[in-house]
Amino acid sequence: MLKKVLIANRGEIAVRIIRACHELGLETVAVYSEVDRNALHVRHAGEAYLIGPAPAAESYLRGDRLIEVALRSGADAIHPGYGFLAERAEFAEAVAAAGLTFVGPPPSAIRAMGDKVQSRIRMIAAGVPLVPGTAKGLRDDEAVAAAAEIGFPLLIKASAGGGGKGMRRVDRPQELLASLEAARRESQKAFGDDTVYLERLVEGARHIEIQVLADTQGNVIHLGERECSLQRRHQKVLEECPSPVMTPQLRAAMGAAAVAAAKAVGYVSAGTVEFLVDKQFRFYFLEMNTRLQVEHPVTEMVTGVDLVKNMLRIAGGRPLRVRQEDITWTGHAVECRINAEDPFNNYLPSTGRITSVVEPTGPGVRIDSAIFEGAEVSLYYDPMLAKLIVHGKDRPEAMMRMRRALAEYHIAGVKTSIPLHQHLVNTTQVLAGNYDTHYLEEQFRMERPADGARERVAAIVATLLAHRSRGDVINRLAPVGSQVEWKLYGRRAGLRRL
Amino acid sequence: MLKKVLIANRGEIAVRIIRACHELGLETVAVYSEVDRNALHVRHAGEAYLIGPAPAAESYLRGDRLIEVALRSGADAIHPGYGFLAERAEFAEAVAAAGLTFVGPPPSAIRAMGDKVQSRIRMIAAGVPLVPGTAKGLRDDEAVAAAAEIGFPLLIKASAGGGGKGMRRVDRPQELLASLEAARRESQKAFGDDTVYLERLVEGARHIEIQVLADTQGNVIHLGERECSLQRRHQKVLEECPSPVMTPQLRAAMGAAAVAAAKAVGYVSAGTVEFLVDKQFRFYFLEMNTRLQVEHPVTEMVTGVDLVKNMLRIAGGRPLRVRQEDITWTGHAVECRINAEDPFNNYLPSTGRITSVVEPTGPGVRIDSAIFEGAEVSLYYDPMLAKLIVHGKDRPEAMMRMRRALAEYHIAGVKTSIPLHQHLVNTTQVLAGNYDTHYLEEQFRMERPADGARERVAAIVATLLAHRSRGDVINRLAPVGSQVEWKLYGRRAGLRRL
Amino acid sequence: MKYIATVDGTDHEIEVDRVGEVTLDEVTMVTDLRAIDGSSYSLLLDNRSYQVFAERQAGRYVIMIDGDQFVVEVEDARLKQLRAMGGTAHEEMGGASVVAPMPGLVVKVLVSPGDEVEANQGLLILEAMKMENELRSPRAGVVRQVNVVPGQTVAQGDLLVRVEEAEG
Amino acid sequence: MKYIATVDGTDHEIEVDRVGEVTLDEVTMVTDLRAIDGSSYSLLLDNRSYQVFAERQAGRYVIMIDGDQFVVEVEDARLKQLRAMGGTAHEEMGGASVVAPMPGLVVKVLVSPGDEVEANQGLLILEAMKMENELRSPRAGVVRQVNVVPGQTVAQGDLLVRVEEAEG
Repeated sequence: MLKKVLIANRGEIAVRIIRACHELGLETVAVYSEVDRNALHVRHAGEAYLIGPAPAAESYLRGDRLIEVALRSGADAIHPGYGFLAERAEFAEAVAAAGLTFVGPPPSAIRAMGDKVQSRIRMIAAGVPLVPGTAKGLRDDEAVAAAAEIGFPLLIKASAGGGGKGMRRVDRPQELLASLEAARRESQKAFGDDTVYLERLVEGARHIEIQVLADTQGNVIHLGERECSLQRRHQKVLEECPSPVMTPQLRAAMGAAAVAAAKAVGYVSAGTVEFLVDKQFRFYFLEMNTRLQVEHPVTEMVTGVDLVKNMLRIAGGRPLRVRQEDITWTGHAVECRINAEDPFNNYLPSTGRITSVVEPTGPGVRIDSAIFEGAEVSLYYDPMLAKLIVHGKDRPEAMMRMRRALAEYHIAGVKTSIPLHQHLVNTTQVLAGNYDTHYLEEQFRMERPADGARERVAAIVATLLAHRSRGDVINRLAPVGSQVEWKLYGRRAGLRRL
Repeated sequence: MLKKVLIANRGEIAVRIIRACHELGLETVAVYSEVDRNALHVRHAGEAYLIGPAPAAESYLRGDRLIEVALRSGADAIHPGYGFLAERAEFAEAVAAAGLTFVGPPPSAIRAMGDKVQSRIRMIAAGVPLVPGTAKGLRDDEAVAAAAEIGFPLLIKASAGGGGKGMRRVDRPQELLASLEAARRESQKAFGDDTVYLERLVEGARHIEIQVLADTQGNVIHLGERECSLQRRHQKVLEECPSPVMTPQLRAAMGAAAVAAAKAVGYVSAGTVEFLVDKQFRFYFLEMNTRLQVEHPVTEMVTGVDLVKNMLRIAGGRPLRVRQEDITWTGHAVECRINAEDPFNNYLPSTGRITSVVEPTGPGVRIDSAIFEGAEVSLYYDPMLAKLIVHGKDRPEAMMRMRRALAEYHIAGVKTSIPLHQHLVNTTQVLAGNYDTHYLEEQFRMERPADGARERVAAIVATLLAHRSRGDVINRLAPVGSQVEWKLYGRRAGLRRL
Repeated sequence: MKYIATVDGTDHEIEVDRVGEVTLDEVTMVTDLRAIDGSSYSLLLDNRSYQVFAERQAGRYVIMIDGDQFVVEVEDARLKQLRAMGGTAHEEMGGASVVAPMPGLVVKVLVSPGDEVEANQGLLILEAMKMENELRSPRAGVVRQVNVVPGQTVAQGDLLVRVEEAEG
Repeated sequence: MKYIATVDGTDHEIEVDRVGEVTLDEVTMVTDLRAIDGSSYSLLLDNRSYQVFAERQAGRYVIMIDGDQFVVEVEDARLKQLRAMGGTAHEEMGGASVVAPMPGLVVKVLVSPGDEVEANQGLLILEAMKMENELRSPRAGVVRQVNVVPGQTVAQGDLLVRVEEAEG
C-alpha cells in the first residue's frame, strides 16, 4: 500500500483527494503556486511546497518540478486529479521512471484513448458501438450506398472541417446528391479540400457516461451512469445519477460496453466512458476520460463506493474489494457546479475576493469546495468554485433537497451560477428529466414568476435601505431584547396582513 | 396531509424540521424570542412570529402563545422538536383542543411514559425487561429471600433516598444483613425513614436506545439502536450507530422489546426506548423518550430513513411506507455534539458572539447546526451549538472521517467541545468501542502526545506572533504572487529539515 | 417619507413611516429588516420571512431574492415630481460605454464605428479565464468609438466601445 | 532576535531572523506563517503544514493545534536575562483572583476565608446555562476573601474569591 501521496493539483479536487488520503491514514504533500499560499489544499495537507508563479504553465503543469518535490518529500505516489497533467501520458511515464506510482491508468491506456482515430479503431474491434458513419473521402456513388445503410437524417461532414463549415444535414435520400455537391463546394472553399464523410445524425441526444473501476489484477467493473446532458458551451452544468431515462437493461448494456472499452486498452484505475444516447435509447461511444471526473460524487452517493479511495488502493496494488454484483444504486443524487460567473450578464466570468460564504448543510447535502472567506478568485485557473451535491431517496426528494440547499447557499464577493441552478431545478423540463444536450443553451431561459410578488419585496427592501441611508430614521422597532419590542409588537398584532 | 407547520422550537432542531418541511413542500412558521430575531430558523422559515422575551418561560414555553400564532398564521400542525414543550401532555392536549395536529405521540402515551411508576408497571405487563429488584419497604427476611433471586452484586437503596445516601453495594450473601442494618440506619438519619429496597447492580453498563416509528394505523417498527454510553454529567457527548457491541440477535430482541413498549402505551410517531445493557448483554428498560431525539441523525444515516419526514407523514394520517423487513443498516455513523464550553477549563459554559465558523464538508459529512458568523451564544438556552455527524462504510472509516472532519471544524468567538471530541476519537478505548457509561467521566483524560512536537510548534507560532507585534520585521518572504518569492524559495530549497 | 421605487421600468410608490410600517399600493405592512452580514439581510414583511441579498451599485440597488435579481432605483417622490415639472429628462443623454469587466484578450471585434446596433447585440469577444465571452451593447444606437483590436490585452475597466443614441 | 518561549513551565530559546528562519534547539527551520482570519493561521515549517488557532490573552498566547491547547509566554531573551540578574521574580506576588467567567447563580461556596487550598481545588459552584460549574483555585494558597454567598446572582467579571500565597 502507498504511504505518502503528492497531489499534483489545486482547488476542490486537491482538497477532495487529501481528505481521502487522510481517511486512509496516508500522508499528503500539496503543491502550490504563489497565489495559492493560503489555499485550502495547502492548509489541509501534511506538507506543502511552492512550485512556481501563478500561471499553470509555470507551476501546476511543471511535471519536472512536481516529480522533484515528490522525491524530495519522500512521497511514493502522485495523484494528478483532473485537468492539468491528468491525461498526459508523458507525465505518467516520467512519474514511473522516477520510481514513483502514478495514481491513474498506465501511459499506454492514456495514449490509446487520447488518439481519437486509434481509439475509434480499437472500440470497433472491441464491439463498442460508435455513431454509424463512413470512412473519410468517399465518392458520390459510395456515399449513396452508405447512406442507405446509415439511414436518414444523416450529416455530411468535411474531413478537414470544423466550426460547422462543410457540414450538411440530409433528411431524405433524394436530397443527398445535391447536398453532397454543396458540402464539397463549401469545404473546398473553406479548407482547400473537398473530401467528406457521412455520419448518422443523432437527434435529441443525451450525454450519458459510465464510471468504471479496474484493478491491476484485471478485474474491471462499472458503477453505472451519470446523466450529463445539461451543458453550456460544452461544459457540464448539472449532473445526476441515475439518468432519468435509465432502465436496468440499458444500464447493463452500456455498462458492458464501457467495461469492454476499458479492457480493450488494458485500463487500470477509475475512468469514464462517455456515450451519446439517442431517443430510441441506442448508445454510441464518444470518448473515454482516463482520469477522475468532476462529477464523480453523484456516483459515490448512489453506490456508496468511494472512487478516490479505490484509486489509491488500486495504485497500491490492491485488488477491488467489490465485484460487479455487489454494486447497487440507492436513491438519487444531483450535482450543481457552482462557477464564478454572472448568469444575469451573459455568464461573464467574475473575479475578486470572496467576502462571505454560507454553505448549505443538513441531511443529504455534500459540498466539495475549496473556497473560504478571504479567498481570491483569479483569472489563472478554472472558474469552478465548488460543487453542491445532494442525495435523496428518489429523484423528487433529491430535486426538492437541491432547491432548499441552493436557497441556503450564499457566496458574496463574486457573482456565481447559484441563481442559474435555482432556476434550473424549478423548471418543468428539468424536473421531468426531459432534456437533451441542446436544451440548456437553446431552450432554457431564466424567467421570473409573473405575479410580481418578489418585485414588490425588492422595491420595499431597496426603499428601506435608501430610507436608512438618509440617516433620519432607523427602521427598526427597538433594540433587540428590550421589553419595548415585545410590547410594541403586541399592540401591532391586530394590523391587517398583505 | 399537512400543509403548514408551526415549529415550536429554536436552534438546530428548528432548522432541521424546517428543512424537512420544505423538502416535503410544506409551508413553515417559525417562532422566536426577542434575542432570536436573526436566528437561522427565523430566516429559513416562510413566516416568523415574535412570541416574547428571551427567557424560555416567557417565550418558547408559552404554549398559549404558540397555539395563538398557529391559529393566526393558518398553520394546521405544531412540531415541538425536543426539549421545551415536547413531552408535556397538557400542551399536546391543548394543541388538539385548538383543532390543530400535534406532530408527536398522543397525550395518553406521553403521560403513560412520563410517570415512572406507572410506566414500570405497564412495561412489566408488556414483558419488557426491567432491572430486577423488589418493591419498596421489605423486611430483612424478605430481603434475604429476594436477594437470592436477584443475585449478587446488588444494591440496597433507600426508598426516600437520593445522592447516594442510604445506598449500599453488597457483593456476597453473608454481607447482606449487616449492610441492610447500616443502610437503614443511614436512611433513618438522613430522611427519617428506614424503608429500603433491593436492585441488581448493573456493572459496566452501556446506554443503548432503540428508535421506533409508529403510525396511526397501528403499525410499529424499530430502526435499530444508538449507542449513547459516552456521557458527561448525564449528557450524551458522542453517539454511534450501530453500537460496537451489537449483534443481529441482540438487536432483534431489543427491537422487539421496544416495539412491545411502544404498543403497550398506544404509541404513535417517532420515539425512543432507552435501555441499560450489561456485560452479559442482558438489557433493561430505563425509560421511553416520547419525542424526536438530538442524536436521531445517526439512525437516519445508517438506515436511510428520514425520521422527521416520517413524523410529519404520520401526523398527516399516512401509514408507514416501510415495513420492519425493509429496514437495513448500512455502514456506520457517529455524531459529536458540539457545545459552547471549555474542555480545558472544567467544561465551563462559554458565551459570546461567534466571530467565525468554518464547517467541515466533503464525503460522508453532515452538519445540523444553527450557528453563523455574528450569532450570539447566550445563557438563556441549551449550550449545544451544532451536531457533526459522519457516515462511513464501516466503523473504522467513520472514525477516521470524524477525525478529519473535526480537524477541519473551526468556531471562533466562544470555546467549544471540539477538542474534547478530537481527543475522544484518538483514544484507544473509544476506537476499540470499549467503554461504558462511566468511562468518560471516570477514566478518560485529554492527554497530549509525549513527543513534544506540537509544543515546539506552539512555541514557534507564539514567538513569531510576538516578534511581529514588535513591528520591526515582517515575517514573510515577499508579497504573494511576486517573482521574488519563487526565487528566494529556490535559493532556500537546500536547507536542512527538522 | 414617500419614495418612488422603479423596478425594471415599473414605478412603485412606497411610503415609509417612523416605526417601520410601509405602504405600497395602498396596503400597509409591518417591516423588520435586519442586516446579517455585508450584503445579506433578513426581512420580515407582515411576518413573512425573506432572505435577501442587496448591494448598492452606481446609485441603484441590486436585490437578489431566491435566485431572481432586481435592479431598483429609489427616488424621493417629491424631488422626482419637481424634476418632472421642470421638464428635464433624468436619463443621461450621452450614451453608453462598454468597459472590460475583467482583464483579458480581445479575440474578435464584431462592430466598426458608425455601425447601428440593437440593444444586446454583440460588440466584441473577450477571452478570459479560458472562456470566450461576448460583450453586448447595453442600448440601441450607433457605435461611436472602438478602442481595441483583436489580439490586444486589456485591463479591467478599460473603455472598449462607446455606443451613442442614433441621431434622428 | 532571541526569545524565550515558555510552554507549561519549559523554556525554549528561539531565534528569529529577518527572512523568516527560526532556530530552536540548534535546528534552523524555514517558517511561513499567514493569518487566515481573526484567530486562524496557516504555518509552513520546513514545508510541514499546520493549521493553528492563536489568541493573545493577558499577555500570553493561547495556541491550539489539532485539539491540543498550549499557553505560551514569550519574552525577549536579553530582557529576561537582565531581570534574572537583578534577582526579582517575574511572577506577580499578590495571589490569584477568581472572577465569574459568566453571569450566573452561586449554588454553593466550598471554602471559607483562612482555608488552605490546593491548586485546582474546588472553591464554589456557579449555575449558568442550566449547568452547575465548579470554579477551581488557579494556585495553592490560603483563601483571603470570599465575596459571595449561596443564592447570590453574579455578573460576568465579578470577583468571587481571592487566594494568596500561604505565609511562611
